[in-house]
Amino acid sequence: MDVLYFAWVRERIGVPRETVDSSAVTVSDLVKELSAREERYAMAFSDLSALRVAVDQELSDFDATLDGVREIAFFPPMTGG
Amino acid sequence: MDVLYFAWVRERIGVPRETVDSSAVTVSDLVKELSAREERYAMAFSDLSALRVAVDQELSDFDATLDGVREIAFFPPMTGG
Amino acid sequence: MRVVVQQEPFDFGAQADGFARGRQDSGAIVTFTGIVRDVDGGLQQMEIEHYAGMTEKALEAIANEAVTRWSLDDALVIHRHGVLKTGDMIMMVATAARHRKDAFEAAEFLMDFLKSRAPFWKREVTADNVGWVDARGEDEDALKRW
Amino acid sequence: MRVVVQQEPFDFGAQADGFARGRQDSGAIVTFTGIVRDVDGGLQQMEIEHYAGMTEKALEAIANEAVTRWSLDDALVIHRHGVLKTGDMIMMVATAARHRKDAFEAAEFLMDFLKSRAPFWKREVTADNVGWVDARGEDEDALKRW
Repeated sequence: MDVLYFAWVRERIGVPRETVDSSAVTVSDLVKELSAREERYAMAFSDLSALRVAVDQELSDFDATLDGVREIAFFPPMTGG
Repeated sequence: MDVLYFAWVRERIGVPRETVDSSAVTVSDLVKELSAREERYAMAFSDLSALRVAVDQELSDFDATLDGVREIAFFPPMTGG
Repeated sequence: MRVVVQQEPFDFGAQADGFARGRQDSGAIVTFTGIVRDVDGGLQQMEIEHYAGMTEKALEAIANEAVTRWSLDDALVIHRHGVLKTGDMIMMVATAARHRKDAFEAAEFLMDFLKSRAPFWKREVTADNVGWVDARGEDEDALKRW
Repeated sequence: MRVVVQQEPFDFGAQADGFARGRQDSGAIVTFTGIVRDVDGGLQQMEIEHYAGMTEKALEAIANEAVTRWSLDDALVIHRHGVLKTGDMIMMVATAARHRKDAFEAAEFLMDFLKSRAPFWKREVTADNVGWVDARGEDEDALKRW
């Protein structure tokens, strides 16, 4: 599964994109798994209320399941316009 | 006093502008005076709810007094934009 | 703030661009443009009559009111009179503000007042009918929200 | 309906004019343009990051929703990414409808959703600070009215 990071999430984690092997069932599970791996993930994911998630390029939420998902993205609230 | 007419009020009365000598105190009085003069005025002024009035080039109403007024205009509801 | 009443066509693109360009403090620009629509029976022409002595004053008063009620950096109103054809641009307004809420609301306010409080009257000419456009009740109602 | 995501500047006047011109049935055209504002300390540049794979899809979904909810004849969304300077135009939307209420509401809807639901992130660079722009609570609140 490809995991993408944008804005300050990308800066904290240090890469814009990586391939992650995980057996996480939901987005939340994936977040916990990554946070346990390294401090930079724990830092980036410390306040989930400040984060948004897209699953296969559609806005989603942390309860979403990852079955069959190819791409998941984490980012702060959007500031377009 | 100059009296101006626009749109279908102008068409019914037959002139766009005329000078009127009148001792009318209010706009209503002027309307009554003109309506009594000739049928074309009576026709144009038959339904005051369908008319608007401007006194010295500002929107006003039929109760307005004519003291010192130089120009009065009658017209239907405006349809700009 | 600028108010223009004219018979000639105006260049919407150039006016909109000129209004927006070079601003450092306005984050939000809104424009509205009114276009002559075709009507049942096929519009041959639209004629716009106006009260020459009063029109600019009325539009300026409306624009001043908008600048007073919202945080506007600038406002523009252009309105044509005379003979127009289907697809011709009748008028435009533009507003510039720091934030979009002010720009949108002020533009809507300008349009609502300009529709019912500026001395213009439209007449439509089709193949078999010539008639003054009736004021719409909803245009009068639209004033109540301000 | 047209959605464009690009790094290059766009010509607002030409886009607005091209969008409005030649319409026979749309009486009302509304445009919104967002411009890079200066900030305290003097903005050196604004950087707009976006999610390349998702951006166009997200904007198209928002524009489709607008066309579904209002009687729109057409809609246009242009949004830039990359490095911008004070006074540069970031984005624009345009709507065409028979009546002005639909054109205004749909343009506001597009802006409200584009602000908080399209994957763009702004970073401001001043002489002594570099920081991501925080989402404003009122932008999130603005979605609730639709």
